[in-house]
Amino acid sequence: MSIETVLLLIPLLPLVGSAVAGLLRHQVGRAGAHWITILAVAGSAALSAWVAWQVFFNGLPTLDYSVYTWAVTDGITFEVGFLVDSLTALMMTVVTFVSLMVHIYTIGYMHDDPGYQRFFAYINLFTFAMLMLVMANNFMQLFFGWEAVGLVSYLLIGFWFKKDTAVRANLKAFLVNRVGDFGFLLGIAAILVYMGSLNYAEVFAAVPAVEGTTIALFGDTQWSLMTVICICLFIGAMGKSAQVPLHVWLPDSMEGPTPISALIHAATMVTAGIFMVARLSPIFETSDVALSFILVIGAVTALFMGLIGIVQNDIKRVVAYSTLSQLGYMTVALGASAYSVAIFHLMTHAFFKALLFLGAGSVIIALHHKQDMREMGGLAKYMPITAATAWIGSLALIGFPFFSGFFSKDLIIEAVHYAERPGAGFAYFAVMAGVVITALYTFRMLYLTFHGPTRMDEETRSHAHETPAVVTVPLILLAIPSLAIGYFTVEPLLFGGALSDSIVVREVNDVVSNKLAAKFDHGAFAFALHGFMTPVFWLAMLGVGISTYIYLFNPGLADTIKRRLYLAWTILDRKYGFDELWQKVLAGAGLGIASGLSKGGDRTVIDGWLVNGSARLVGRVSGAMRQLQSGFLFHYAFVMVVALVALVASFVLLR
Amino acid sequence: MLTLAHFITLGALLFCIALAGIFLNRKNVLILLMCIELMLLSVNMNFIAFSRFLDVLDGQVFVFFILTVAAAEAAIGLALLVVLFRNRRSISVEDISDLRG
Amino acid sequence: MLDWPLLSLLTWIPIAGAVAVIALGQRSPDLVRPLSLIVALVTFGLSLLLYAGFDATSAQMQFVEKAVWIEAFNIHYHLGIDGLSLPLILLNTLICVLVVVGGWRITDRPHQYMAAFLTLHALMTGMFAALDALLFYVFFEAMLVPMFLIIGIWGGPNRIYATVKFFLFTFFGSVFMLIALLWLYLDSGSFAIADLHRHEFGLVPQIWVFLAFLIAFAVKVPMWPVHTWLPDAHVEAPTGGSVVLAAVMLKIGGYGLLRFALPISPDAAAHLDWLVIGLSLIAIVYIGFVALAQSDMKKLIAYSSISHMGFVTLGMFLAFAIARNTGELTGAGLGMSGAMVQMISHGFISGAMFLAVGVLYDRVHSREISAYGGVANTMPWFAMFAVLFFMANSGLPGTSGFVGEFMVILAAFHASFWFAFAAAATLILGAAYSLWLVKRVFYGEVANDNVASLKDLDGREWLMLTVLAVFTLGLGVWPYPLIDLMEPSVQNLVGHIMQSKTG
Amino acid sequence: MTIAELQLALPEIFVLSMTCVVLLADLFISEERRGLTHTLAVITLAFAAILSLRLMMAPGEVVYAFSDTFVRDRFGDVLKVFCYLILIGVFVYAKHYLRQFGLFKGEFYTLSLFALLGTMVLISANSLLTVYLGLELLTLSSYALVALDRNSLQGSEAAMKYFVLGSMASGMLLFGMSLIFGATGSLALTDISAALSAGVGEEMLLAFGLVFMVLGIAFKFGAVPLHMWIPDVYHGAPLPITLFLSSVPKLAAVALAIRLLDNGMVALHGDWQGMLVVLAALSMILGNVVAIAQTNIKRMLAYSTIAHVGFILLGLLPATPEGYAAAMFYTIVYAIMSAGAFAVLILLSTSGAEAENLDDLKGLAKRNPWHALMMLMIMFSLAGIPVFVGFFAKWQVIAAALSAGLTWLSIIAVVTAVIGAFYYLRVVKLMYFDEPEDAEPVTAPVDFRAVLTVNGVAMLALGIFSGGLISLCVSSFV
Amino acid sequence: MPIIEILFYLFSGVLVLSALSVITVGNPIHAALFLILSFFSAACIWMLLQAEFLAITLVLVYVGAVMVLFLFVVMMLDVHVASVREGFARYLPAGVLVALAMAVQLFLVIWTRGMETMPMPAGEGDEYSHTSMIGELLYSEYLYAFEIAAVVLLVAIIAAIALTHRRRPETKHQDPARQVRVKRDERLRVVKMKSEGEEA
Repeated sequence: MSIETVLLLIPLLPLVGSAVAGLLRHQVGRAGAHWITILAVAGSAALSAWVAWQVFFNGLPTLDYSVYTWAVTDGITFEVGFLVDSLTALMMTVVTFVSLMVHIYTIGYMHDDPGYQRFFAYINLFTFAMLMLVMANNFMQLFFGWEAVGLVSYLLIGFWFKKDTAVRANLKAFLVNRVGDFGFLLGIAAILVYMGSLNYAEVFAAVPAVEGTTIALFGDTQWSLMTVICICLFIGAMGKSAQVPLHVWLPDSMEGPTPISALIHAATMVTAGIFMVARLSPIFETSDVALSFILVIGAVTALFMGLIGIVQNDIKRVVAYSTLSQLGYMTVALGASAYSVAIFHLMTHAFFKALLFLGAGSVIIALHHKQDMREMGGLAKYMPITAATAWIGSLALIGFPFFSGFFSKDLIIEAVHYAERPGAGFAYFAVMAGVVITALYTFRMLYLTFHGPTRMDEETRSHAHETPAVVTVPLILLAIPSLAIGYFTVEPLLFGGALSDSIVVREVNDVVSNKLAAKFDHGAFAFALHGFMTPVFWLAMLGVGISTYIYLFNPGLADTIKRRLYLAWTILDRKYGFDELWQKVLAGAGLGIASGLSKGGDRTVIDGWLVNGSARLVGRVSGAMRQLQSGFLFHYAFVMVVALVALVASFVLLR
Repeated sequence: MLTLAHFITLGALLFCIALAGIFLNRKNVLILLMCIELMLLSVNMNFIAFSRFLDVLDGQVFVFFILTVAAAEAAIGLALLVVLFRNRRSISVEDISDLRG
Repeated sequence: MLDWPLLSLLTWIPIAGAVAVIALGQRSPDLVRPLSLIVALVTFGLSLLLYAGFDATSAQMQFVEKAVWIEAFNIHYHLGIDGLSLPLILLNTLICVLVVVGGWRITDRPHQYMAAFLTLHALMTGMFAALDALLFYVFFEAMLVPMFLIIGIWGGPNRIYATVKFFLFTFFGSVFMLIALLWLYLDSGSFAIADLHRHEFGLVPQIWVFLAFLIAFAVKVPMWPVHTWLPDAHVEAPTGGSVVLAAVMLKIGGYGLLRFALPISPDAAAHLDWLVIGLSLIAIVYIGFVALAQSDMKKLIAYSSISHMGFVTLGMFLAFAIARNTGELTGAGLGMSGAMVQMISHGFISGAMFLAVGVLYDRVHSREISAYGGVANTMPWFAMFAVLFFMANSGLPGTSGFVGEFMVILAAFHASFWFAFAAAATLILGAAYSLWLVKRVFYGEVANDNVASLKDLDGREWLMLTVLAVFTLGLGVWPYPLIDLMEPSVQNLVGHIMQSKTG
Repeated sequence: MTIAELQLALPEIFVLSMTCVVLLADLFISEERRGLTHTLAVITLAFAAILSLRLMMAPGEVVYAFSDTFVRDRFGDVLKVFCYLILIGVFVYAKHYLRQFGLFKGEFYTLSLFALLGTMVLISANSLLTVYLGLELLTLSSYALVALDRNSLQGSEAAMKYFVLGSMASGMLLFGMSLIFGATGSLALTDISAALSAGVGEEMLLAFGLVFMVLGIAFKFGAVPLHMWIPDVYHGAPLPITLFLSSVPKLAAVALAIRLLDNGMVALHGDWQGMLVVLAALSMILGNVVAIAQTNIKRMLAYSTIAHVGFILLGLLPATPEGYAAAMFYTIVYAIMSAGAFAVLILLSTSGAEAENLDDLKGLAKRNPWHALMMLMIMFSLAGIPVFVGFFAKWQVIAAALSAGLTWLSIIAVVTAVIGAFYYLRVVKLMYFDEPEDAEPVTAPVDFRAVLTVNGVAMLALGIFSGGLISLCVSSFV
Repeated sequence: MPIIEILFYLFSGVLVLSALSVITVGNPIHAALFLILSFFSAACIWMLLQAEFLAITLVLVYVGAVMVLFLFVVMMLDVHVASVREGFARYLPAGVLVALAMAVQLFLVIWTRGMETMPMPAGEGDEYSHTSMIGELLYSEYLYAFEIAAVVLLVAIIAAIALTHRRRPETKHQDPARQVRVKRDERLRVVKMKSEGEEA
């Protein structure tokens, strides 16, 4: 089996699986559906692992080839093709692995749902779309994958389409994503226009030639082309990776079934933006302005979204805001030109965040779809596996040394620390503050859910028990990488040059090789040990301490604080008003404009005045002219004579 | 000295009077018929005058035919008038305005 | 086999079929539907022969037929196709089959219904194939008659207003084109489109001629602000009428611009491209907003059609701005191809959407969005199709709806960042109105008893929607065959319109 | 006067003789067998058509006869043939009505035939005198025809209005003729033409005479502002008479215009073109606009006539063979369309009540689908929609206006055509989209239906194969 | 001033005045009489123009026949005279204005374009016969027209009869043909009656 066949099979297996499970849902039945889809995605995962093995250990050279020609016009060839290098291989593995876990987990989670087959079809389709996205060797295919994951995300958020909140959320998700795609598409268009191709390799090769180009957008002010392109592309990333202010869809997307939250809205799809920027690092590297912009946006997201996490009561929402915050971290890393670190964090985050989501899901199953943490507590004794894995995930999330999250997060902070572009100072503050906050909300969640006095009602408590193996096995399987993958991969990925074939960083910007590498002289173990002595660790411990004190030892304090800091609490609870901004102001204005144009423009002016108005006018004139035909002979004769006089006057005398 | 202009003026005057008569008269269709006769008379006047002054007899032949046709016209016009009167018991121009709009 | 006068057959077989159907209608009504279907299928089959025999490497007119028609004015019955007309003819014959199938359940005078549609499709085929301007005009206008009847007889409660508006609007636009054609004839001595393409004349007359063509085709497209007939016509038309209107008829405007306005008066087009581009962008944005405010499904789709057709006109007129702003022509062909692809794709998608609304209307007899809710509960398969088509309508990559928009936006960027910016707004607006509709109609709890009693698709509806879905997806995944078919003609056209004709 | 000359006038002589035969025969035909008169009249027309066709086929140079008072040319022959054919249609249509309304009398046939004779004389006239006599023969017969139903209030009113205004118009025409005669010193059109070309005649006097003559012509056409008689007469006259008036006399009018303006005064083209432009513009606007407000379909068609007259005038503007051919084509086509339209009204008229309100057409498509289809085609043809013949008429005259450099006028033409389309569409709407008020199927004798079918199908056939008729018209002016 | 001019002005004056009277007098009988006067004056003027035949014809045809017809109809129709002048003054200004405009236009042409200097050609000799000249033209050059004129008259006859001739079923009239053809049996009809006596 040639490598091309393998690569083709990787996305096609889930696609076929999805089609079979979706279109032949009655024929294959429930079991058939999950077997087909799981086998398909397992096949993809295995093949992806094999490809990753080839890339990382057998030195498979970068593959960049076209699968088929999509269209040829005007001298431009649009192709669908694969680019397989270390970055792709890594992403493929992560995506398929997490997806596989989620598939298995779904069997348990969705056990009683009537849309069982449909769900499997969707997540299989998602796997296909995500693979197309990461394997793309050109912008068009990237955009295809980009939108396709958006589509599946839309379908899955609205999976329970009877729920009004769900269908609101999916519409919102799609539209906000479309706002990002709007910029993304413009960026792609700019690339085609100025670089003459959409193929990554060709575009990257053309970058130096157009780097100095400026374009005029408003009047004669010249803008650096690369900055415009980068910012446009990044707007796309902001939508998909939920950066402020396009983040509003992500918390709402938790209306979807939990496996989806794990798969799409934590582990894979939302990181597409991060992946994209890393993939396009040769382009982003050319614009300091754009990178500063990315840095600041990322920092804002990391800090402020984390803050919101503190006040959430819905367990999934806490994880969702945590995701936002972590995406902010990744973005910050990108802005600091530490692409590899961002990818690294993306990977570790994928595992531990999927773990946390699935853990949350496990709790939700156990409590019969209750999600409010205020009605939980003390669950550790009922569901030990879930609690244990949640602890692992949480520790990874707060960056406890040796956990996978530690390496990635600490390195991001270090990278920002050494970054020299405008905004880095703020970003550094933000990510440092973020550490405390992360610890705070993570442990708040842990304590409220698993520890302390139970607040469940009697009936729920009597039913609370550990979830079945299809749920816990994926949890355990995800807990392992959450615990360990950082330790084993940090060195080869970041400093061993494993990603060097796909990520390009300019020498001056290269904090990873220049500064971080030095800190990593003594290997991962030493680095992790050293981690206990860094301020980052103590900041995290501070957060842990605060939440331990408040939620474990002095439960009344939380309410007191809430009352004391009511304004701040309200701001956080209202999420800084972004939802209102989007729904009331922007969407409201849009609808206002819409009905204004429809009623005022189309119906009143165009139809009312111009179209029907002219018809009415003709009618009136007709009625009036009709009166001229008075029926009186002498009038008729008079008209004839007047005509005579007038014609004579104009054609004889006035000649 | 009598010139062509004198005769043509006479014709023109008659023509104007006839025209005025047609749209001034509001009461009696009969007068309209008379006005038409006057109008034809003015045309005849023109033809004869031109014919005489240009010394081309064809104009006078034309007048002969106009007289013929005018007689026929008068016959039909009066017949119509009779029909009209039988139907309406009136020949007032103002009364015949059922058809309008 | 290829010696057959395929184009004439394509034009006249449906008309003969229509006559037969009418004749049959009184005596044996049972045969009306099968006969119509056979006629439509035969026509479609013949059009496939056309495709098979078409030489896609050439920009020349192919399958040319020519005979003297009106000797005194040098008018010919002159047919032929190139890469621009062939896809539209194929679309037309396909839609014809679907419409016949879709009208299977019509009970009010089915023979007249079928005959009207067959005639309509025949006329449209003839129009796409006409190489003589007057012949084109005859087909172009004659189409109004069957459509007028279709809306008027089988339409909704306000059908008379709608159909008269449709007729007069279109008629109003096209008469100016007639003047332009006659003027051109007097100036050049020929009605042959090819001769008119070659005919050189000054800028000022070109501008008048161009404006005349523009009015005619802008109404047909329709462009803002002469678009208001379309929502009304769509709303009132029977399902088949809406399908044809959206899928094929609107394309006539675009095709006309390509065939007449651009190549005959290229200098004027270059002068006035700002006008067309401006109106196109208004259509995309303004109409996008208006669509958002609709409460009637068909109206919403109609407005969406207008907005999407904005891409067609935009793509066609980018060439001049590109040449002006960049000094070269890269991207001009892209825009033109994009416009063509958008037309074909919109044919599938809008046709499918109207069929989908028809499916609902047949069951509930309401087109109001508020009359529905939670349809996905009772009609899951139908909901699947609907979501697919509405997604395609919002330009989802992988569906045909993406291809044309993508190409046009790329080309627009060649001309100006802001063109692309405004055009790309459709990403948001298109998604907003399409998906909001989906949300309100298909999602949520079952809204009322009507919805609760809905039956999912029957075999006939499955068939129609599947065919369109296959085309929508196929074209989205692999538009190469279509674009390849048009490429020589598009390049030829771009090259042609860049030559000044003021002499 | 020679035998050869008489042969040229053979159709006229034949029609006159046969008319007298019909007149006499009718005296001896009893009321029940009145159909014989009808048959005789139709046969007369058929034979006349053969005679004229024979002349038409003959090698066609222009021949003048009877001391230049008569001209035989292809234009005249073609026009006459169409007069016969259309009149056959009129007779067939009329019979159905006349029988139902108790008007089935010989006078209708004799007067119509005399009117036809007048038309023929007019068509072949080459002298102001024969023009006048032909015209009078036509109009005098028409006056009488309008009042044919002597007991009809409306008929007598219409006839009186027609008579007074028509006589006034004749007077104007004559006054103009007298001035032209005074300026050029001759009555023969060819001589006048020659004299004018040679520069004989005082310019202003000629222009003056021209105005009067143009007005006379305009009246015969019914062009605005000399159109006032048209709606009232069309409305007041019995349907078959309206049918007749809207068909054959229109051919006479176009002959009148071409004979006088082209054959006689083409040298004054610059003058009369301007006048016709005004008349055409006003006619198209007023006709189409006012027709919209009509509820009586006869009046609506009357205003439609006015509008079409405007279009016919467009063809005359450039004074080119193509233009005249266009006007002639338009007129012939219009006569056929109009005959068909009125025929459908006759079809709908049941004894005692003429179908004159638009609402009478309601649901015709259900009551008689085939004839509704015919009416549909006629209406679309009148509106100028391809592929119906009316379109081919319209574009030719518009092309003529354009070739005269009158783009603005052609724009008025097309815009008013669009306005006009509205009221034709309304007829279609009533027939097809509305439910019938009276569900009874509509029937007519077989000959009526046959002719109506031919008439309706002709809309399509003449359109699709318009090349032949167009060539025929063009060849009339070479 | 030569006599011919005096005569011209005299008859012209009478002609114009009587023509004006035709359109202004209320009584149609008076109007008809004024019309006769106009025709008569016109005939005289035509005499001055050496168109004797036409002048005579005018008098014969018009004064002798047509006007009699007019008067006949006036009498027959029995029109109310009183209301005839009603509203006349109201419309007079507009009418006069238009008529005057027409007249002014005509005069402008007539009196500025050479006609005002065109003298009357010398009269023909005594042997000149206007009547025979006209006759010659009529029966040679204008024979065709002459025939048509005949038809026009025929039409007038037919039309007049068709319009006015009414067969009234209720009027009693004799049919001579039937009277002649009558048979003996029809003359006498024997009616059988019951005698009065039988009844009882």
